[in-house]
Amino acid sequence: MDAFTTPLLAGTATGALLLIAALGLALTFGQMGVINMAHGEFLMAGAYTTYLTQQVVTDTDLSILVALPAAFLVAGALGLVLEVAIIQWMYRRPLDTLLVTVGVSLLLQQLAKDVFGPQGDPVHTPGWLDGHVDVLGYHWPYRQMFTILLAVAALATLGALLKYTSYGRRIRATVQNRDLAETMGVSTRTVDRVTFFVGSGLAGIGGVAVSLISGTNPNRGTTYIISAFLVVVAGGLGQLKGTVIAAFTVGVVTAFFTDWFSSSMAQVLTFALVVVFLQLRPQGLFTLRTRGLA
Amino acid sequence: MNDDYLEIRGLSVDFDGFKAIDDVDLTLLQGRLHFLIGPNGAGKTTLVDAVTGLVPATGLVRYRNQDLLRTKPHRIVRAGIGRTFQTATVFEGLSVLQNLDIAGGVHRRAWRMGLARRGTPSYVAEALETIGLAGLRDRPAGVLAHGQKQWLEIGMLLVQDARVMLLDEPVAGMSAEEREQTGDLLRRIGRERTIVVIEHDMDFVRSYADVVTVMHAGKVLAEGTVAAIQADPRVQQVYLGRTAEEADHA
Amino acid sequence: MLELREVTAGYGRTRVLENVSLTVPEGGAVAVMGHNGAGKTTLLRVAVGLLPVMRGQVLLDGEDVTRLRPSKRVARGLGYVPQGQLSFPQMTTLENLQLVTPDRSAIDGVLDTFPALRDLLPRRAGLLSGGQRQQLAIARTLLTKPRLLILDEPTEGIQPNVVAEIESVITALTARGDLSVLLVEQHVGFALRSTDSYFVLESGRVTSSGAGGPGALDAVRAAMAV
Amino acid sequence: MKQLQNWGRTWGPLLGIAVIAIALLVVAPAVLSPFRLNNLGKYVCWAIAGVGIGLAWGRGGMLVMGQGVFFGLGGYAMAMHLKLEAAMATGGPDAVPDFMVLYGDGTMPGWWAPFRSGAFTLAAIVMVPAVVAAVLGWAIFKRRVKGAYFAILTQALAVAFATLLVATIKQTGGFNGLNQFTVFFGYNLYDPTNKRMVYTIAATALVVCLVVVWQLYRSRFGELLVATRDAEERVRFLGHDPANVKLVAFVLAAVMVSVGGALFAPITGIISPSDVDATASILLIAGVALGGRALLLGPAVGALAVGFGRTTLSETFPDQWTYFLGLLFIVVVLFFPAGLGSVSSQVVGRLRTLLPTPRRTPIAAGTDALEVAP
Amino acid sequence: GGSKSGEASASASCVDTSGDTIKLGFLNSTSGAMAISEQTVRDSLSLATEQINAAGGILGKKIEPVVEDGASDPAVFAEKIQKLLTGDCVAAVFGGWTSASRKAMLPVVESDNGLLFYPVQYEGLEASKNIYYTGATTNQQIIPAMDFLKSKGVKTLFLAGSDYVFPRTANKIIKQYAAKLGIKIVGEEYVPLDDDDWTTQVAKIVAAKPDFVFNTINGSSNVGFIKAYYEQGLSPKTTPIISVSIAEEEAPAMGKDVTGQFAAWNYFESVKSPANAAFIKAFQDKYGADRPTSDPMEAAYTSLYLYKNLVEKADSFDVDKINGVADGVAFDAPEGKVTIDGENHHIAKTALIGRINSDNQFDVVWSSGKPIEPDPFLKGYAWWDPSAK
Ligand SMILES: Nc1ncnc2c1ncn2[C@@H]1O[C@H](COP(=O)(O)OP(=O)(O)OP(=O)(O)O)[C@@H](O)[C@H]1O
Ligand SMILES: Nc1ncnc2c1ncn2[C@@H]1O[C@H](COP(=O)(O)OP(=O)(O)OP(=O)(O)O)[C@@H](O)[C@H]1O
Ligand SMILES: NC(N)=O
Ligand SMILES: [Mg+2]
Ligand SMILES: [Mg+2]
Repeated sequence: MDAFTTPLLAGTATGALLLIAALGLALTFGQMGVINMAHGEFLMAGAYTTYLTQQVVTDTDLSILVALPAAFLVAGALGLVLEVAIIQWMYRRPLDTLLVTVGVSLLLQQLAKDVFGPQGDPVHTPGWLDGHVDVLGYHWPYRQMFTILLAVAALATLGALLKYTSYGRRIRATVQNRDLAETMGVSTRTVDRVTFFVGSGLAGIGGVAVSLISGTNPNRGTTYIISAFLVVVAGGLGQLKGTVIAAFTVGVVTAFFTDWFSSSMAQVLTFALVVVFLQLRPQGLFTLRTRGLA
Repeated sequence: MNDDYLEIRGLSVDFDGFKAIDDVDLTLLQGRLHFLIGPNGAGKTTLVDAVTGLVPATGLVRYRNQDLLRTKPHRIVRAGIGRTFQTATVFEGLSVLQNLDIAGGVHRRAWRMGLARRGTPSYVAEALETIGLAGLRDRPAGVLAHGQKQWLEIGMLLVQDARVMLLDEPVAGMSAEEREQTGDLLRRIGRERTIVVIEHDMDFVRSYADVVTVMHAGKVLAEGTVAAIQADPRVQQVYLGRTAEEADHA
Repeated sequence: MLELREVTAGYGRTRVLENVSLTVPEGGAVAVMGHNGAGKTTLLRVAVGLLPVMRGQVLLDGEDVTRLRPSKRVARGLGYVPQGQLSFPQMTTLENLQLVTPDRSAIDGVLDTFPALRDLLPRRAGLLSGGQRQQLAIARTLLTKPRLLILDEPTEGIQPNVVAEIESVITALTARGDLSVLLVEQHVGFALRSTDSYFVLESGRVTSSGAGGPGALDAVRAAMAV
Repeated sequence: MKQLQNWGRTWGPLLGIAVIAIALLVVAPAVLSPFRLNNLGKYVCWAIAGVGIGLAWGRGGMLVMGQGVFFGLGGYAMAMHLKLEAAMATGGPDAVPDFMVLYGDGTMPGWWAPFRSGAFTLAAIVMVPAVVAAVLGWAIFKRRVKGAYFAILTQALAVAFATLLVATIKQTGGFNGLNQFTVFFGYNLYDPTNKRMVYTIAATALVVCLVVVWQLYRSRFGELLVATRDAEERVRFLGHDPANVKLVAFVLAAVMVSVGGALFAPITGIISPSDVDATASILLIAGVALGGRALLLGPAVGALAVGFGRTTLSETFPDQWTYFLGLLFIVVVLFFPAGLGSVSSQVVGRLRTLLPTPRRTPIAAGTDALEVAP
Repeated sequence: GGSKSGEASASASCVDTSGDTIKLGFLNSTSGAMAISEQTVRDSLSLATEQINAAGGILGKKIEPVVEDGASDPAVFAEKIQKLLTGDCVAAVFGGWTSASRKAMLPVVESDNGLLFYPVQYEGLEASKNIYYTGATTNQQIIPAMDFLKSKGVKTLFLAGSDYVFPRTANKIIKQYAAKLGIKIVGEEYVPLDDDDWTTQVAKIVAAKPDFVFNTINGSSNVGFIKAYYEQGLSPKTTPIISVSIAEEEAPAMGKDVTGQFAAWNYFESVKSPANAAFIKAFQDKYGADRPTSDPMEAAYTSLYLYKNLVEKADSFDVDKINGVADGVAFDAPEGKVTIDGENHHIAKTALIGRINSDNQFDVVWSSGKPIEPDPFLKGYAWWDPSAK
């Protein structure tokens, strides 16, 4: 019985984590076309923010709640700095953003190592998250439910932002044709900055969730970044719906493979599966085709 | 000569239930300048797309006993059908000369692709003269102005030696003199080719069309000489509007 | 309204415009004509702010806007229809319009000018035909309620009866005196009917200019026949 | 005058290749210590891979972030042979590699056996990556996957490949990789003369690769490849299947990268998952970007420079050198998008006009705005 | 061309012993995934250097460290150790952590006839005349840990490890010994070194209900394991863990109170001895009172002193002379007296089992009482069959 519930529930939680990371990417990559390889380090920044918050707010029960907005702001601010300092010069060269942000990611990792030490720092789980419910033999940790909740909340907020405010249209217009958007009165500079702030901030939220799994660690970001990118790609660019489905699918499928084979093989098989899947649907789950040669 | 016409029978293109082309029959003969006109969204570009394999279609399109609807786009080109695009698309990073040379490569053997080009092949030089871009031969095509790109596209069809040319609004954005030059060029090269021109400029149509087909809402609305078409009240209503007569004397 | 003062501009190291000066008076309509590659589009891109000048100034309402971003210029009443039937391909026709204003009655207003777009509202702009997209582009720009309308070959690819409709809209707006127009157009007849002065551009320089109107037809033709 | 120019355009690059050849084959062995020469050999292997990446990415527009896979295929194929040679040198013709005894049950998987043959190994170094690239490329290109999708997909592939290696300790040595090679096709690898010979082979291979791409770039195929990069779908309407064009370049690039990997194993004495994973792949790309991906010599020179830079910086600033590496990426991509190899022409161009360049110089015509509408 | 010569030609040493300093290479990963662990080794090497130099150096020569970054990459370790040996001409190299890094350095030190001091417990099955192993081999850590479990009456055991050579080999040994001891292995799970999510694997532990978990996880992955373990309701009361790479450094970094869990090492900060008290004081004076000391740090510290003693006994920095006198060279280390085995270059060490207390210190609950002679190939253990499945 638990042979089924464990991978399903644990995989859903992994999927939720991937979703939070991927939502940020869906904005910066999917909507803006920037391949930010430092997104994982923004996640790491969120984790360190959680650690620092616990140094200040020593009541662990409270500190996580303080850490959430703090991590959002810290990671968002890092994203903003990145945008202003580097990315804004590169919107016409999407593939180059990838290389530049690899450099940023190296810098941030080394910086974390020098500031916080190469040894990770502990993050304490608050009392109200410390425990589990028994679901058909699986001791489902509260922490995993909390991660899922976070993901749903992030998704709902972002979805509403994109769907019900004119901001959503402006981001999409900006990425589809920057100059044209500008001549339609869209201040693409503002759009870029807001988008990068929000997208990076989401990584910070993901960092809080990650820190509850394993504390902080200068290399932690790299663990999630590639899976998160795969999720965005498999989900289809510019489509939140696809990102959600892809995140949970990858999470659950990986969990089942882990259960049946091993963690390593699960990674390999999941990657292979995504590659095969893209053979079937080259533009991801949800495709938006246009005419002509574009 | 007998085989050298493009035959379209019962052609339909369906986009998720929307019939962009609806059961169209057309026979396009060699040696005549064939014009395709009709309101925006009538299905003219889609028709060309269907013939050249860019969108899936049903029905029959036959050229020299080859069913084009079952042929891959690059094979259609090799069968002698060339086209231009409504938004001119050339290889921006390559020079005008290289653009033309690549187009001329269709009929080269694969292994010769590994060799370097020596000098300017005569057919490329000829095309350069014909399209008037000889002076710009070493410029990257990306910096050409709108109309120059359209000429380059026609030039690419010339070196390909396309037997059927489907030209989607080739003179849009050209000045009156340039249109005239282009029209004369089409007339010259059209003698031994099958040429279809999509166009909205009625002055141009009047000056050069041998046959005109009017499309509307995915169907053929009318077919005939320019005069006959202009006199057709249905065409006036959906396409030409009341300014048609005035424009006659402009 | 708009003034270009001795503008030199180009791409990379190539200069395309040399010392071009041009004024669009308040409420006036100016046509720019010239052959393929003469630099007409380049001129408009400078006016809109999409291309930085190498030398010279751009003034809007007498104020120097040379360093102002396009969106800021749009906020000051400039409207631009670029060449090439451009749209936001992944957004629907309606979203393309809503980008400018969510005001439904304003959208309905421009749809009266381009009734063909009404049926296409839910279709993604990337799927429209060239002419449909061009109609959308003009409609979208009209929604910004510009005081100065800059049009780059607006009738390219549009069916004749709609061209006539566009012409009458422009004429009506300029006639009311609350719209200035800078028009690049290859259809000399159309251009001269819609404007009251013209410039001819040849290899990046103004080679001839004068008052518009049908009477100028022969002068322009002569100026352009090289 | 004009003729002279043409002559320069055709043969100038060959002159550049000749300079590299002399530097690597004549000067370096004369002035460098055996250790430094061996280090240089390692960079040369990266440079060989870099030439392949330049072909796929610079000319073909395919940013392959998983070239580590092909580097690894070549590297492991060679390493398996060397491992078997080492085992046979001490334990006779049926000996199995030491790690299979340590971590496994002392039996060798069947697919190792053919690698006892040197000829088979050499064939495998070329054929295995070619076949893998052909199958993979065929699947990917026919489905018209490109751009960022392609980049991320191939990066995931590198991760999966490295993970697979780590997870198969008994077959591939796992995280440790394969090392302790003693014999290279009969030559004792502990002998400095023989190490120098391996270096010479690598340097020669680099020169050969450069000549191959030189001919390729000036051929019609080279032009077609650039055309495919710039307007893939348009190529279809010239009568070519762009997938095939890309496939040829992709396979060729994979083979070059594989050759680089194959020589990397005997030169460094080890091949392990960390030489082929996502990070290693990105470092391969870094050199190419630095030197200028679309240039002929740029990728090779860039890869040599990054290799040299990594060694020198990490020796001088063992604790801080990652900062430099990070900054290198940022500065080069930001300020020299076409690579450092293009700097000279940029400077010359600047001097020629004495004009301030506009703030946003279009990188290439066409990427500049209001251009492509679907 | 090249010459087909048969014998390995050991290059002549270029070590310069004429001045009043002697160069030693410190090769640890200060970047990449392993920096987390290896930085601490670097710190205690620096401490030992200071102390030895303050006391007059080795054979009257001050140590001049040449530091290099192994970058967590075996190929880099191979390159750097060659650079240290042939470029900088250091007399010996200290460093490495993962077995991968050691395996990468091994052929280089052998072909250059250099010296490497490797300070980490490892999976054994290796001995090189050019390497001194100052961490535990399996019969000094893993086998005693199994003896301890047997003595606690453990009947079922679950194996959790990182997916690389050390855990896999350790578990191969554990499984064979468990069979001999009558302990049943009820599960075996591996997760890649850089992975941190152990949820699914811990669920298997929950389901298997073992008496004990034998933990061979390395590095930061331990944090994820421990967190998942407590999250799913496991505790030392029901299912205690015995670890071989959680030390004083790691215990407080779990973000979880790990009181009551076990670890097998040869050194704990809590070891009571004058040598240890001096070591701790010196270390904390240099790096801060909040810095704990741990087994690998102590082994690295000890390795430098052992080297000093080796050189002084040989009265030479020459590798062959050192190897000639190595047998029996000892040092009164913080962990107690350690002695070099001249045959296999490992050292005799006392095995300890500690239980974590609420101060994140280890209370010694079991000890082998005396140093155990190193037996890297387990020749003295009849149950060991290296080629078993
Ligand atoms: N992929 C598609 N999905 C849905 N509708 C499409 C698609 N492609 C074309 N259409 C629609 O099909 C109709 C025909 O378009 P087409 O481009 O053929 O018109 P056209 O006659 O070339 O018009 P124009 O003169 O404006 O170029 C248009 O209404 C267009 O919106
Ligand atoms: N992005 C660019 N980079 C370099 N040169 C360019 C670029 N765009 C245009 N040019 C060059 O500038 C010149 C003027 O081009 P422009 O587009 O302004 O012409 P135009 O008058 O609008 O022509 P058309 O009537 O064909 O639209 C052309 O010769 C062209 O080669
Ligand atoms: N030797 C180890 N712990 O890898
Ligand atoms: Mg059309
Ligand atoms: Mg123009």
